Amino acid sequence: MPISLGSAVRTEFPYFDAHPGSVYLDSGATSQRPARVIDAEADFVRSDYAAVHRGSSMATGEATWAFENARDRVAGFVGAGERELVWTSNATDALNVIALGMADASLGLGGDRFALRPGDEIVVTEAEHHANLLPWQRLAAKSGATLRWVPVDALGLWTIDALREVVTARTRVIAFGHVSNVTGLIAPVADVVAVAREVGALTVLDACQSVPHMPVDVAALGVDFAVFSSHKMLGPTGIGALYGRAELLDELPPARTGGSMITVVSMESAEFLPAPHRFEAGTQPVSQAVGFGAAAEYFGQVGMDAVWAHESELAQVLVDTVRGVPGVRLFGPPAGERRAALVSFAVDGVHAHDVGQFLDDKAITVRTGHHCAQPLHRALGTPATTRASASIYTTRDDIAALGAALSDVRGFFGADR
Amino acid sequence: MPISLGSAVRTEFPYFDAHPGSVYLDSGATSQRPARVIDAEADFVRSDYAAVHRGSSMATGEATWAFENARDRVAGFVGAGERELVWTSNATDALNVIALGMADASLGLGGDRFALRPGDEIVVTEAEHHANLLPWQRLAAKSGATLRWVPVDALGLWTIDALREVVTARTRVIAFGHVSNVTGLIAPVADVVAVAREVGALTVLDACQSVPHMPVDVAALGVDFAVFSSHKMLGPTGIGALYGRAELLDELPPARTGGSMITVVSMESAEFLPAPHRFEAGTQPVSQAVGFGAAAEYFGQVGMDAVWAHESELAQVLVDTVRGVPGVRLFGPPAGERRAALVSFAVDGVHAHDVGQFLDDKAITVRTGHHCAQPLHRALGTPATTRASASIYTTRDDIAALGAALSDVRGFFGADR
Amino acid sequence: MSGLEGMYQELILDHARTPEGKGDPSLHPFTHHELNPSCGDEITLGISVDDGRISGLAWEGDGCSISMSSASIMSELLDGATREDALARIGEFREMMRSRGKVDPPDALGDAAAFRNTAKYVMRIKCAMLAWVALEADLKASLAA
Amino acid sequence: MSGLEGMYQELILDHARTPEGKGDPSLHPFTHHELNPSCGDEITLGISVDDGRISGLAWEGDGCSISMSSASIMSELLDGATREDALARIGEFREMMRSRGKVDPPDALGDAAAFRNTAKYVMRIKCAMLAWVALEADLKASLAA
Ligand SMILES: Cc1ncc(COP(=O)(O)O)c(C=O)c1O
Ligand SMILES: Cc1ncc(COP(=O)(O)O)c(C=O)c1O
Repeated sequence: MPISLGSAVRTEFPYFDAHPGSVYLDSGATSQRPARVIDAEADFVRSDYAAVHRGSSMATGEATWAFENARDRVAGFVGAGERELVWTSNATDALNVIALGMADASLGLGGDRFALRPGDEIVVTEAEHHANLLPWQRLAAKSGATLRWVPVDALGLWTIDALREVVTARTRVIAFGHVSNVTGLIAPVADVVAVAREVGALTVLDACQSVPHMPVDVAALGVDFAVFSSHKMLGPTGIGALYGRAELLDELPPARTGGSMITVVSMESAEFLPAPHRFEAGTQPVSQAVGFGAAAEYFGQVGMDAVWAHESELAQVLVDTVRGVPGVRLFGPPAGERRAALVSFAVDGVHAHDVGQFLDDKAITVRTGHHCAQPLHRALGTPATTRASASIYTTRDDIAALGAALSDVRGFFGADR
Repeated sequence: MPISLGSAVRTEFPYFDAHPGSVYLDSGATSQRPARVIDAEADFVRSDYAAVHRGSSMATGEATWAFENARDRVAGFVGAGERELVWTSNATDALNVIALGMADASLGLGGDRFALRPGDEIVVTEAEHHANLLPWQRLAAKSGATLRWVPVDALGLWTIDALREVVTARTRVIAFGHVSNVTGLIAPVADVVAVAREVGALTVLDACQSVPHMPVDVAALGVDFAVFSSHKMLGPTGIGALYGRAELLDELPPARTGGSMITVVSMESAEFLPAPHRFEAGTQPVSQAVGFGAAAEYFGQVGMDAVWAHESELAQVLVDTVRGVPGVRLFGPPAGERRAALVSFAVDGVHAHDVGQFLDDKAITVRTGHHCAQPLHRALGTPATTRASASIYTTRDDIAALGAALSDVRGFFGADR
Repeated sequence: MSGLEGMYQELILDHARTPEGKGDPSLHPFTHHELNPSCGDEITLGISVDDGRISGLAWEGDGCSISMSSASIMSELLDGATREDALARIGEFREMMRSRGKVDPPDALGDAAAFRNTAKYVMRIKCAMLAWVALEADLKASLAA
Repeated sequence: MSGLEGMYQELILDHARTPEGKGDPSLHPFTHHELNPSCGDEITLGISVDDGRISGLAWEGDGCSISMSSASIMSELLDGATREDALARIGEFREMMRSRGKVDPPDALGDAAAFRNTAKYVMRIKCAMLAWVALEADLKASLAA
């Protein structure tokens, strides 16, 4: 049953009706949405929509209930408590909520335990998405802390041993991706958490590329914070999620302030609500939360074990297919190793953009460029790669089509002359 | 024709089909959406959805086109240039983008012209929504600047003369609401801009309650920044807009960092794109932008002059109706004065929540509470008011229903005994 | 009985108009301030505890008829109760409210059962709970003392 | 001619493989670096200007076949042109690209007309424009000098 997931669920995705014969291998960038997710949101908007958490009307009550119920669903889906899941506008925003909150703490605006001082260290890996790098660069600049990083090898991989060498007693934060959006490498989360605990560092997990593809239980993983985006997991754009342990979230200063996150406000000062509402300033992405909740529910019904079984098989098919094409260099873990269903590669003599264009002409959608990971691409020795990534609706046929088209690329561009 | 706008457009709003006989007077909190706005977004999601501004595929090209086209529409709707409109998650977020960017500048992270120093002053009014107060409180705390404010009277009103008394040569920012979300007062924008220019202060206009209700041309108004929210103007939640003059936006440091807003990134540093993209970190609210664009287009077709004609008539009807009920105290501008179609009032002897509940039972949705303006309510001498607010689809019948129900409130609660 | 009449029973409106237990909370050793930030309702409730029993209770507050009458009815019900009983009633009241009125209130809740209809209005549950949460905080403080 | 063959005409692929004008831009007084941040394509283009005429041109860069062949074809077309003519061609090229291929390219664009098909692909317009934008910057600098 696992491997049949792809074609079996495909009819539920209107995108494939609208584009028959198209091969969508860009789910790592953003996923398509099942009809029930689109409908859950549209139905809510058509008939139940009203202001949330403000005022006393029945309409407000119903909308608030739908909104908070969606929170429970998404929280439950990743093993978080109901107070431990904050809505953000995307995963990038969620990482900024953490880093900006720590910057506020460093300036003495509350949440002392998050204050960084010169000499303190923030550790990331060289494989991080810009979203999990730039906010830490800025935090370092504001607080005087030092940003250090775990290097990657020529395939884009890093190891726990290399991480151990970088972490010191001054390390206050270790921020790392659960699954790399370029190499498909799965991080040894338990080991990183153990290292962090030894030195008393906070762990921040960028779970953008794991939560949509494998069972993830943030509490069991033991990380302090985790982030992910709705639009990569069959849900709407415009909403993401920040998980944090309740005791941490209650103390982290809210960088973004405004209505609906306060208790008492005077012209001179304001007091903030406990988590999660203290981070949710202004009118929230209400209908998007409803859609996000529906996506989590859908995944729950399919079962993440089945999703992971499907995708870890596809991962090997992807690796075998791409490696089998002459003149193609594959990055990431070697064939046979545990990895996510996402491959990035370079075609000798043909620029990634041209590869992407060629595939596009064959109705195959992939992603080309640096995938928001310029430092990693510098380590790979190429400014741009082509990436094919799978999701629940991806089939072996999709990958076969990719393989067939790839075989023609170098010929078309005369790279084999 | 103006006054018929209400019932004439009502069939276009599915909410009223779903709730026949219901009276929705909470558009100041959030508006209902016309079918074409809901459909524009849902159709996009069903068939055109793909990653935006990343990669080279046709799908990406089409989605990017739809996304940027929506930006042009919304920008054009308020008289902004195409590079002058930044997507944010709501208006609150937009105000934070300005204040957090200025805090970064004050810390020496670029954009020197925005740096505040101790002794510098930020001026707001006592009538501001928390969204236009708290970010400035935090900026003052971070930069050492002083927050000063223009006081309101017992009706909640402030005057340009009072503002002149507060502004000094050290004033660097004047942030004020175009239309108060509690009193309906319309600010004398031209006068405030003139005062600001005299002292070289930046102007920040909270246009949440004006853009959906009257013609607004930010360039003609001459303000430096303006913010508004999609969900209050017939569009989706999850998206707002920041207008800024291009030369300012190109220099303001981006508080939120991540992918899609950079040019060159190394492990140690990053360079940012020009506006508007430098403020749009991570995957944007893509389908919401499409919906927001459709809402702006819809308003454009109806014509904002017609909308304002409709609503300024309704404003007087609202005032007359509410003032006519014994035991009801109305705040805001006196009858006959130019104002927005939004009234807040107190019912003697009955708490606002109980008023709201009573109206709710009569299928009349209003908003009760402090409306995210606690300092203003302190000036009004009551912690909570009841607010009725109109939009394009509001009718005289709606207001008549409100008046009839209001007349029974005090009797029901025995407040007249 | 319509939703509205169910919610605003004469009993509730009477208590709102002439509340029991109003007084100066600071005369008692254990006091707690509780605020409903979404509407501004607030209460400060003080109690004395002797021999494991609430020996005195006074509150002041400002809010809607639901929050005020709930404080009044609670005062009537629990002034003089043992700490154990009081905590039990608070638990039962919370359960009734959280169930959105589906859980039958036990007889021990007395007049407080009248808030069962309020429980159907999700935005008003906090109003009804306000005084009970404050009392719970006081009782916990008295246990720790 | 399918979309793909229209875009990657033999002319374009030839120029991409053996580009004209490659050399050390720093040998010229006016140089400009242009980057397409969405894909990392970049070019540094240097020119000398004598008597209002481009008297020397060299570029180095890294990128897709569209950006590289466009730099090559532009070099062939505009090395030796007057500043006025060069700016006119840049304007025409931009107009053709922005129109998404709808505007007929004037004869003066020569081989550069081949990018008309590229203009249909919105994500590739910047690739084709890269060298032209760099040249425009150089020419403006030479005017100011
Ligand atoms: C005047 C005013 N400013 C700011 C806001 C905040 O808007 P949002 O909640 O969409 O961020 C609102 C609406 O609540 C408002 O009425
Ligand atoms: C690993 C990783 N982290 C962070 C992000 C940023 O997510 P978003 O763009 O939804 O904020 C992405 C996706 O682009 C990603 O793949």
